[in-house]
Amino acid sequence: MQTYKRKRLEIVVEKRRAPAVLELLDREPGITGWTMLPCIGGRGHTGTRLPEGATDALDTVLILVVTSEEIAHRTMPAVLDLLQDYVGVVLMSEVEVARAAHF
Amino acid sequence: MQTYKRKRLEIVVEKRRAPAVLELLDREPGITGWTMLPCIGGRGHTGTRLPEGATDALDTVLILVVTSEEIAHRTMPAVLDLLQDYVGVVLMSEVEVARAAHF
Amino acid sequence: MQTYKRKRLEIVVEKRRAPAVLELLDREPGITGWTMLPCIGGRGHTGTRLPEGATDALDTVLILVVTSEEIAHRTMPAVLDLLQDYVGVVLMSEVEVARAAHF
Amino acid sequence: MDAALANLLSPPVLCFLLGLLAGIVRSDLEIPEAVARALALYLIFSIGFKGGVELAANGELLALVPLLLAAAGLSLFLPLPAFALLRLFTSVSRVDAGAIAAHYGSVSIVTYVAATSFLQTRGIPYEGFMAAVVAVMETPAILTGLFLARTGETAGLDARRRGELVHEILANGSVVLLLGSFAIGFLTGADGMRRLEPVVASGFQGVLCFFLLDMGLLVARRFAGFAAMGPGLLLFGVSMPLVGATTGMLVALVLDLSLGGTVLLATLAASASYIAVPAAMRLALPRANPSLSLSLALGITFPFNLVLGIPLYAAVAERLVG
Amino acid sequence: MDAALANLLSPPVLCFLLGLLAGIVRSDLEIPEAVARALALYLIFSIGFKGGVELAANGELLALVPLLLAAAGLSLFLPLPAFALLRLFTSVSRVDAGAIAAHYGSVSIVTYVAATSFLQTRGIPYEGFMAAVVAVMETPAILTGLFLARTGETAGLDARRRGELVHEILANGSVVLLLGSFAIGFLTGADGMRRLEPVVASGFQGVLCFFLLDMGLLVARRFAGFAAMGPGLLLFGVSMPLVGATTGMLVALVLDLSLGGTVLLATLAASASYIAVPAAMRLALPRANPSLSLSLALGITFPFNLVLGIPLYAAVAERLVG
Amino acid sequence: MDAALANLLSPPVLCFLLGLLAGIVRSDLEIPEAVARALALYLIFSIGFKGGVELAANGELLALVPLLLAAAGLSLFLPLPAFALLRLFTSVSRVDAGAIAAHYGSVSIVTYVAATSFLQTRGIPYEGFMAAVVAVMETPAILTGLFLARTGETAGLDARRRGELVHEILANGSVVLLLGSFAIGFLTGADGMRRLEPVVASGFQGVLCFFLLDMGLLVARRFAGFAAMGPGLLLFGVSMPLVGATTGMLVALVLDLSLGGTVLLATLAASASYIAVPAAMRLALPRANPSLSLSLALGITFPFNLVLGIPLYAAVAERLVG
Ligand SMILES: Nc1ncnc2c1ncn2[C@@H]1O[C@H](COP(=O)(O)O)[C@@H](O)[C@H]1O
Ligand SMILES: Nc1ncnc2c1ncn2[C@@H]1O[C@H](COP(=O)(O)O)[C@@H](O)[C@H]1O
Ligand SMILES: Nc1ncnc2c1ncn2[C@@H]1O[C@H](COP(=O)(O)O)[C@@H](O)[C@H]1O
Ligand code: NA
Ligand code: NA
Ligand code: NA
Repeated sequence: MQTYKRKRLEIVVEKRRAPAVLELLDREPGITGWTMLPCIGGRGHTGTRLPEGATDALDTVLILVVTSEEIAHRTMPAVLDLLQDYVGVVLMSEVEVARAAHF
Repeated sequence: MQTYKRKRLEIVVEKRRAPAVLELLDREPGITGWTMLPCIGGRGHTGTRLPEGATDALDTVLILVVTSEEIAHRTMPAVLDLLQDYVGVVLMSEVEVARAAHF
Repeated sequence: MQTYKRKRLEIVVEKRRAPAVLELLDREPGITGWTMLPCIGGRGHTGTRLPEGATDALDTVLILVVTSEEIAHRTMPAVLDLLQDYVGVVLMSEVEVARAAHF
Repeated sequence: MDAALANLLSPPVLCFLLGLLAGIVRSDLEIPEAVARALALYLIFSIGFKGGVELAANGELLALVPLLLAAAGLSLFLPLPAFALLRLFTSVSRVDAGAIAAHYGSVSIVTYVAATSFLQTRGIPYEGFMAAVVAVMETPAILTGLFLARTGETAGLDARRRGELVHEILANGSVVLLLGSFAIGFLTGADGMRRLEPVVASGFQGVLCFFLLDMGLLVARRFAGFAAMGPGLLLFGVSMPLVGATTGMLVALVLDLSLGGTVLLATLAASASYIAVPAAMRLALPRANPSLSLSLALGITFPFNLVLGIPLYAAVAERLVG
Repeated sequence: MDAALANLLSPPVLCFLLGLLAGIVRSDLEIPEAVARALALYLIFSIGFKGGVELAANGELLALVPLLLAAAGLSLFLPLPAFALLRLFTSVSRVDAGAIAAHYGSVSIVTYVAATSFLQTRGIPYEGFMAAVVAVMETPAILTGLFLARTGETAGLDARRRGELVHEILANGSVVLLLGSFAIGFLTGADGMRRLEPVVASGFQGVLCFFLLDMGLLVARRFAGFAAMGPGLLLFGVSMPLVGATTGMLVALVLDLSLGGTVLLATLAASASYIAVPAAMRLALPRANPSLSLSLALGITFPFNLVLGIPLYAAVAERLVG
Repeated sequence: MDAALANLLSPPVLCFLLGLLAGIVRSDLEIPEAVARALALYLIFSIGFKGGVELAANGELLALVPLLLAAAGLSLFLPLPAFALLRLFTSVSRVDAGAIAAHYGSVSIVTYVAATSFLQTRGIPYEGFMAAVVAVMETPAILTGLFLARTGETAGLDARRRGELVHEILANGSVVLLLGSFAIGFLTGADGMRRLEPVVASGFQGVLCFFLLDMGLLVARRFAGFAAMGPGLLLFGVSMPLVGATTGMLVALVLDLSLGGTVLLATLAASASYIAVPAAMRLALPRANPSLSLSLALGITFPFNLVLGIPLYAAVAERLVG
């Protein structure tokens, strides 16, 4: 099967910051989509987070974006800039897709 | 640590289509397993989806399959064919595993 | 954008075994964090799991860890050892990050 | 308009407005999705069960037949004016127009629930079997919408897909639950009611409040998409319910329903589905834009009916029937 | 069999059948998992709390001791005939047979709840402290099942695992909640009941209905696996409860329980766990196939007891005790 | 201390202790997160609604003004002693001290709910409008905490962030829901209460029990972090509520509140937020360690107030006011 190389960005952010990240993604015309997954915990520089019945202030999500190498390299620093010293990590990796036009 | 190369397929589909995809995977004897994760939103050619209290008709899931390169190359087009013009994306990438016989 | 190579470990385990895995990760000083995602089903050598309203004994989670190649190669066998014949899979793949010091 | 004000000041409507306000100011107030869906199931179960119990008590089984036939006819017919309005006054594609039309031929269970709560508060009785009408109106519209979306196309659905669609229509969760709880209510009657009363009856208003709070939050989120939709579509969202209500009321007059029954049938015809039809459309017209129809049904028509429509239909019906 | 029909036509059983039907026609009806689990916790809390309150009212504390001992004995013993039947008439491995046997020695809380609801409807009283019996029967069977699964193996569990297992057994969520709510009911007595009555008592039947609706959906999903299981296993799923019920009833006769208590002990012995034991088995026998035991306990034995078993045990007990 | 024992033996507190125990023995008992959050929303809605209804009944609207001003002042002021104690007796950073101080100036809604339940059980009436006080005390402390955390820093928040923060404070979900349900209660009055009574009143104690069970589980999980925190911080967690309660009681005396009102104001001042403030701190001080403040507010101060604090404040208030 013929495949095409793309980049995959994964962004872990606090759920309440996610709208800002999604807005940024939606403003970049080359990005055709994203997928958001819930997290049920995490550890990083701001300590350990586990589900709290009392508040969702510490909830995080993982946002997955598949896009071209060029756009990925433009988007990654933009996201990091948006996060500034907020909580979050941004990962980039290789991925292959079959329908080149879709991404 | 000695590792073995495999392929990783990730399939984002509507939750109500997932049984059809899982059936397809279960019919391929070489595939030893899969993992399904929930999504809480996404954007693609059919617009933006966010959680709806009223209906789960737009819910999506992510199905992760680790298998051999050969089977992955056979399965990817089969899944795309099943999805036809339904909503969904299929991604392929490299992955290493330790227990070769498990996948 | 300048990026740095790291390894990404993904561990699928039963939710009730997750604390043991997280403890192992927390004991390794080089690992700066992890993210845990819920699964809603899976298939493997112990059969198919789908959500059960009655019990959460079969629930699984996916734990994502980004770390250096060296630590990843040390951690992967340790996790497999912990799992022994328990349910679970461990995957390793390549990933790039922007903030080298963070991982 | 005393009734309109009383409606506006009832706890369920105020809860809806609170959710709307919270959504508009982008509050992080959020009802967990799993809970909101369970509340919807509860509401469906409650109206089905209560309807079945009442039918068992009054045994008007035969009187049901013409009503159910008429209701199915309404659901089949209403997509036609909807489609015509959309094609004439907006620029949506044929496929999207067909999908939207299907939503408007079908019904909104929560709007129905709100209407029963409105009647109850004002002490207006209604036929117990109306819950069966809701179930019957859910799905016929899907066929008409599909037909409209596909007119002019050479290829129809292939056999596999047609099978999937028929299955989705017949086995849709909300229809199964509504009919099932209706049957359970009918079979267990007064004795069943005695056992479930604290849950399905006493708790009803409170649950409705929480559910409408969530609906308000969801509706507010839809507002963001309105800018892109254009005034034609927005206008459709408030005029189509009037077309539906008028048609529904005429049918009710012909069938000689009570005042309460007339208000309910008008409300059902005026309402647009956002549970059963979106699910069917994902199979039948997967490339139709689901946010378009949901924004209309949920973002415009639902609040319009809840806040203004129901008291309006009641006022008109009072003149005609009362 | 009037009682069987009355049982069949009660709202909880009808809700179960509705869920079953919806599952069989592959409806997309779905109760969110988080909510289903919360409903299970509610049911456990309610029966525990009510049991504690009744024990406080009647102060039969001493009468409990022989009953609890006998119950623990039942749980320890029942895996033996289960294991024997499985090894003789089916081809499951020793490990799977041990795991399944543990499920059948232990008990199903929801089956117990359904039995209390059955008794309540028919106006048959029962000993308040039976809720304590449920807690006591949950776990001993795990030890026997484990022993059976491992007979002939040289290596037992290593020390770390044994510790984990003991912990899992003692700290299992459903056991802790059941015993804890029992204690809370006992400590707060009639005053506590007055405060919690609207939730733990009035709401009980309604919540049970929703929970059984979900159980029906889950059971139907299990049916798919039956083809692969063979007739021997399916037969085991309906004959083992009869073995259990008979044994339980004999013990109840020896202990001179009331009619209601006899029915409940028979039902407990006849039922198979799908909450506490599956959790323990993941630790003790991680490579045992969990779908096998769940398909049996949930897919066959649970509906059998709910629909046929309970009224049958009641009919027999009436002859023996009444 | 009869009241303390009665408090300890009430179902809500026993449920909390049960959760605590289950957590300490590392039981796998778990209330699904979605459900726990819905229960919190229910509790908030209920106290808001009931407060509004009572205000409508008694029309003491004007009497509210000085109380609300004083409450806002309390919330603004209390972070100062908190910050001082933290900087003097512990080694937390300025940023963390500011964040923690903000939590202690603000209030814990669940602690408030537990205090109303305590008063209700003992038959002590209180001003209906106290629910409004809860809403008013939620957020002013955030400003003081932020100011303290940033004293000495040259750069403040940039404009965008300041905007985000103001928005978060005003549109925080729990504040919006509390004020909104208060308004709904006020607008619909006795009639609204009649319709929602089975849900917001009858169900209250039962829901509180389940919620506190979950709180116990969460608190136990916090214990693991205590070893790393040092005795100074732990001591702060029990001494700061005493500072707060004393201050709150003095204000209540000046305002001439009833006995019940005095207990509630003392409890509010003694309590620490773990809903609204953590959310605001994620925006205002994102690099502050959230587990530190949550461990203190949730792990120490909450159980302290629930088990010992409330009966203590009531005993003292009885001497001063009764
Ligand atoms: N090394 C890592 N691997 C995987 N996830 C991480 C890692 N570091 C941080 N995270 C995730 O990012 C979130 C925020 O991290 P931080 O900003 O460092 O507190 C954490 O809660 C984790 O979910
Ligand atoms: N470029 C993308 N990156 C990540 N996820 C995507 C992307 N495009 C589509 N998706 C996901 O696939 C779903 C269906 O996409 P579509 O079929 O294009 O509407 C979306 O809701 C997203 O969850
Ligand atoms: N080949 C695979 N690809 C993706 N996930 C898998 C695979 N095999 C197993 N898993 C996941 O790992 C879990 C445990 O597998 P097992 O230990 O083989 O029963 C399964 O329930 C799946 O979620
Ligand atoms: Na309609
Ligand atoms: Na048993
Ligand atoms: Na305070």
